[in-house]
Amino acid sequence: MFSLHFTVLANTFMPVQGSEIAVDVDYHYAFLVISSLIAFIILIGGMTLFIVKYKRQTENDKTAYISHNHFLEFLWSFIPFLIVMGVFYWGKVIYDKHRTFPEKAEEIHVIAQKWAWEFKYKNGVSIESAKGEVLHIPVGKPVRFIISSRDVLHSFFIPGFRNKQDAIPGRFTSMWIEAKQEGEYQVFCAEYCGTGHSNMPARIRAVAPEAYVAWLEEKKANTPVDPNAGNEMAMKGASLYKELGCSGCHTVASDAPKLSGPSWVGLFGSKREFADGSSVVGDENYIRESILNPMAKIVKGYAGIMPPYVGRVSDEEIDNIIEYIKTLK
Amino acid sequence: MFTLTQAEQIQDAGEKNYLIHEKGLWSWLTTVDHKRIAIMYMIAVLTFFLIGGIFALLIRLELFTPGQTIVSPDTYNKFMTFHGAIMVFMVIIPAIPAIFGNFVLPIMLGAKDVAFPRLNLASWYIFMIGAILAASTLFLGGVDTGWTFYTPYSISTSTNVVLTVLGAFTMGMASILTGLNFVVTIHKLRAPGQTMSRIPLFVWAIYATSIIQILATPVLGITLLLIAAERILGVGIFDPTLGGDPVLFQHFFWFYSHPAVYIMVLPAMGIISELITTFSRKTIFGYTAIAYSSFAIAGVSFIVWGHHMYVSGQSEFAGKLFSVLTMLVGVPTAIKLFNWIATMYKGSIRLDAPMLYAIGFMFLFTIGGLTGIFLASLGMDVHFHDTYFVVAHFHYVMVGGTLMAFTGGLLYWFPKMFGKMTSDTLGRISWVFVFTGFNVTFFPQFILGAMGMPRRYYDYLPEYTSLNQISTVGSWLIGLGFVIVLIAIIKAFISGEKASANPWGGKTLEWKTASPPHYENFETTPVVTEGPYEYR
Amino acid sequence: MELVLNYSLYLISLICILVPFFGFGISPVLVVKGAIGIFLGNAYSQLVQGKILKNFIKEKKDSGNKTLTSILEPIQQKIDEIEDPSLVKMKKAEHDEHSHHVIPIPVYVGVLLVLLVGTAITVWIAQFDFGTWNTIIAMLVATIKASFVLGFFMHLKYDNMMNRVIFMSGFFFLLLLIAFSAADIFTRVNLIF
Amino acid sequence: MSIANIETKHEGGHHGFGVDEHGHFHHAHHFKDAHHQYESSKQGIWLFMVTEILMFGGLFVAYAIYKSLYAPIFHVGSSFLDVKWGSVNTVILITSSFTMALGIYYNQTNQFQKAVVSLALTILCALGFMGIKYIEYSHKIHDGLLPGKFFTNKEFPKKLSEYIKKMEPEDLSPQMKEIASNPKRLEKAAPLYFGFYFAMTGLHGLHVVIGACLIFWVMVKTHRRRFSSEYYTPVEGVGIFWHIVDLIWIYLFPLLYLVG
Repeated sequence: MFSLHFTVLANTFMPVQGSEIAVDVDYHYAFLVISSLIAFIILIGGMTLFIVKYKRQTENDKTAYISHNHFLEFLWSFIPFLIVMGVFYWGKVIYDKHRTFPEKAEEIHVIAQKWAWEFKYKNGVSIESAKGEVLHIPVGKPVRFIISSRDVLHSFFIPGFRNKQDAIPGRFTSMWIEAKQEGEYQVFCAEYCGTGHSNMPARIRAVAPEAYVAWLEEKKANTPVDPNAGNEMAMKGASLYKELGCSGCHTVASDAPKLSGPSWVGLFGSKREFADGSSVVGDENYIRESILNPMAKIVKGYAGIMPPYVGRVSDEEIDNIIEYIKTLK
Repeated sequence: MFTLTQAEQIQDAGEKNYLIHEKGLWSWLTTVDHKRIAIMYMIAVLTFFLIGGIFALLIRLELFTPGQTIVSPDTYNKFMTFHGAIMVFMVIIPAIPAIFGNFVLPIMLGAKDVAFPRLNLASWYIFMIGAILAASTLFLGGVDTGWTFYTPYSISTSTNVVLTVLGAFTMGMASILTGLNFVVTIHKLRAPGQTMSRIPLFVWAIYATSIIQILATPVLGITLLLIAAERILGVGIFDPTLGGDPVLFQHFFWFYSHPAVYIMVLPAMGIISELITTFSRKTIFGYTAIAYSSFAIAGVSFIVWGHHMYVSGQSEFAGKLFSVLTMLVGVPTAIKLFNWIATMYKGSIRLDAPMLYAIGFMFLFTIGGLTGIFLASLGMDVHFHDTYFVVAHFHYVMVGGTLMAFTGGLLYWFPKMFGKMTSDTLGRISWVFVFTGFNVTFFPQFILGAMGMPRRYYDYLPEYTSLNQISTVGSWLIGLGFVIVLIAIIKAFISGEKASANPWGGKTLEWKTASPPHYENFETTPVVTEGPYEYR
Repeated sequence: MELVLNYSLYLISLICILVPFFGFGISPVLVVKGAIGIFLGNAYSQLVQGKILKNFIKEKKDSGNKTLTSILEPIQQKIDEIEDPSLVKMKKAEHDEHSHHVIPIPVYVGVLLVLLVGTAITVWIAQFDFGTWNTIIAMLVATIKASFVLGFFMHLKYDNMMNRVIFMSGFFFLLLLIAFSAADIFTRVNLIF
Repeated sequence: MSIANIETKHEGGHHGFGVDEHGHFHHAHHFKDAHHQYESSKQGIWLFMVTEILMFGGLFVAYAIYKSLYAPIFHVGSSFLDVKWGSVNTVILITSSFTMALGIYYNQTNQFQKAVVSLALTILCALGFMGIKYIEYSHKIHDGLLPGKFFTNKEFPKKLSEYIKKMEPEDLSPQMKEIASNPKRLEKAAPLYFGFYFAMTGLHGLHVVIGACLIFWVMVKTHRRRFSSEYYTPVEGVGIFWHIVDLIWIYLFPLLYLVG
């Protein structure tokens, strides 16, 4: 009976159990909840009992002069010490499971950036959470995420698998999960990263291994070949568009949702009105100046919040970006 | 027994009481009397508490419904940062040491003043400069990095981080000087015959807190200066694009900030020791155990900061090392709680307003402490880190712990500070609102955290809506509760009845002098011949 | 029993503080076992502490064995202090009456020369490349110079023990910061892609 | 003139204490006697010195960690520093420590004229130190050896990449290998050494200026005979602060200039 009660309580509030480790975490959680409840009842129950029993009758009651009791003090310092050491050991066992990576795991690169996730499979297929695409993983096989970030700290948090790991710019961190049943799992960003911290969710769908392989093949087949495959500079400009964080405020697809910066689609060669009423046709000098010193010309209807890139981007990189913008019609 | 010649009935120090001894604003602004400086700190801290509280209500209002309720994400992030920074740097760290430490500590030691009175006034001015520097960002467009200023976000954001950081640095300076003052006062200015085992437990708690203030705050100082250097010079120590390591920033920041949470809670434990003994009319159970556990907590607090960084790219070995050490912190806290309850055994307990707040502290701090063990265990923290479970835990320990004890201390020492009694019924009503409001606000957040809702979220999934709405309603109750406390104090100022020298029957030294006390605390320096809680 | 409580807490936290230094070698499980072992040993010795230790000291006091009494003297003094703190206060009160210590000028000149010679040594040694030993020698010479400045220029040598303890505690807590940060940074698994 | 017979006659709550015109010292009213006040102030001064040590200690810890992570950057970086000026600065600071100690000695023995002279010498050394610092800084600004985005020196990255090529791979730390693998990141990480250089020497220079102002304040009070052999705590306090600033430079000089 006790184990039934134990399991019911274990996952009353916890999200769906995505993996075996999630089940262990929930048992650990249930044990902690119950032991805390018992400790709470002893402490606060004892206190309320004393309050009721030793209510003050007259103003100067005689009270017992008990200054200390060594045996009692030994008990309530050594027993909590043993309990917390036990809790530590159980937690460490679960942590070891989280942090020992199985050999042949499916490797997926996770790149976090200001307010979107990008996943890259081994065979070049890339999924972008901003476009609402869903990451697929096989059931029953371990999947290892290699996590990095393009701008600030983010954290790849999957409540369903009770696991998260920070995405640190300039460094790779990793974590692994193994789905034990099919289903769709929510992904959050758990490290504060600014305006869009609360709306950069992603979805992970665990599917049967065969369906997973089929899906991957089909996805590989119809990934649009990069239009400017031949144009070397534009390819570099495209990766800079993501690496330097321009993707956080400027859109490159005419149908993409409006962001806090003007869109680059059709920028080259079109007229641009500015807040101070003046206007200019979009050309290399305007783009170069807006990158190095954005406050010089602010497009009408947009706030001047773009940080200056002087010293952070070289001239050769600016030319690549301009080439990339030329290809955006 | 205590051998001060005048008996207990010292009603009023007449025109020599510190409030009317010197007249005029200039006498207040240039006073070196520790009691007046405590009152000036109280005015400053209570106003910042009001501002911080308003931001808390605004945050909860925004989270009433998913999506935009009242403000845009950027403004919400600024509310979240202001609530954090104001509450941590301007309210909860200075609150108990600077107000009650300044006022009551010298009197409890039978001293005329703190060791360095002019330094005490200087630290008030430094605190005010720092507070104005940081609060000025309210009008200059705010800051949106969260009170933790994690790099590289705090380096790249366009909001004025440098001003807030310099404000926090200056307030840290004031905190160091106050700590320094108290350590020397406790070492050198104790009354004749008052050995270290005869000083009240509130003094022990302030002593442990001052040691943490002196040893931890300088590292925060250098960390904040480095953030300013990063933004101005691009020094690159914490900036990953220039080769730095943001995780090292977290090490430096939490090396201060975890001991800082013990700067917040240790004085609260000191007040609770005083309240429980006075209102149970019973000597404390295990005096040395409680005094030593304050020091054990202070000592262990310096080696546990890594539990904030289990999933931030810290190595597995360091994670296990910090987890086993963090478990050690639970033991002295458990000792204190058991000793307080054992004090009530066979006592004669009267549930006045201050004692109600002490009971509230015991209730909420037990929950806060136990959930701390959840977060210390590696298995749980990987899931719970940066979720609302953590938010609920530290509010249970900070609001449930420090602010309940602060209000209890305020109502307990108000007669001594101003010579007027606060109305007991208002105090009880305020407790009911604060206590129930608190549980309604923060207990649902434990469940939200378990369900995986991350921290500092402006918008959340529809399934979290109902719990967030309960939590918002709860926040209105807390707001109401603290407003009632304010009303009780203002009412006491205007029409509070005259307070006797010892309204609650306390045995520590501050109840042996008049209320409000003589400007030099005692007519003749008292001689102490026995322990602080000798209830027979 | 009270000694059981607080001494064991000290010992446990002391062991755990020292873990990062030799923590790389032994695993935390061993540390926990060691801590419990010391705790029980301490508990047993304290339980016995009441009678046997005191009698042991009384017997040995007049046995004339020089080294043994020198060891027992501080223990005896410690027990007295715990029993009745005010007794110790009396003894300590008279001895540190005067502390305005004036150091003659020749001593200052001597210290100045030591410092100048120290600087010359550090600069001269820097030319030869001993690899990592370079840093250790430089730090050693700098520490010697620093101890001279501390001892004589800052009168720490003639100051009471409390100020020395206060000053050294600063370095101890710095040690904590570097030990635990290093425990993290140098045990990270670095993924190269 | 032993301390004991200074009777403590003062009325009202004024906190005034100090030496009156004919050399008698009245201790502050909340202390038992002059010795008690001296002991307390010394303890307060030493507690403040702990915070200074911890603040600079934070920088030294960061320096130690990054030096072991990116040894080549620090090695090549320190070769750009001018050891000659560094050692001259060390000698100046040591002599200023010496004259400061003399200043305290003369105050202790009531020879106020000599005390004013030695304190003036200390301020002179401090200004000399800052002058040399100005020369070093202008030289670095001229060469473009500045932290972060202001770094324009071309020669340093070249020397750094040559130095790394000469080193055997297993000497490099994993983090250093990762940065060295991508030339653009190496070029961006190179100014890290100067970030440390300017942070540490800048903060130390600021403390030298603060020290000089404090010494000036104490010198003026000595000139006005505010101190005597019974009461010289402010001089000793400023002296201890100055020795701490010198102590930090004693550690800073080898770490930055010699052993980088």
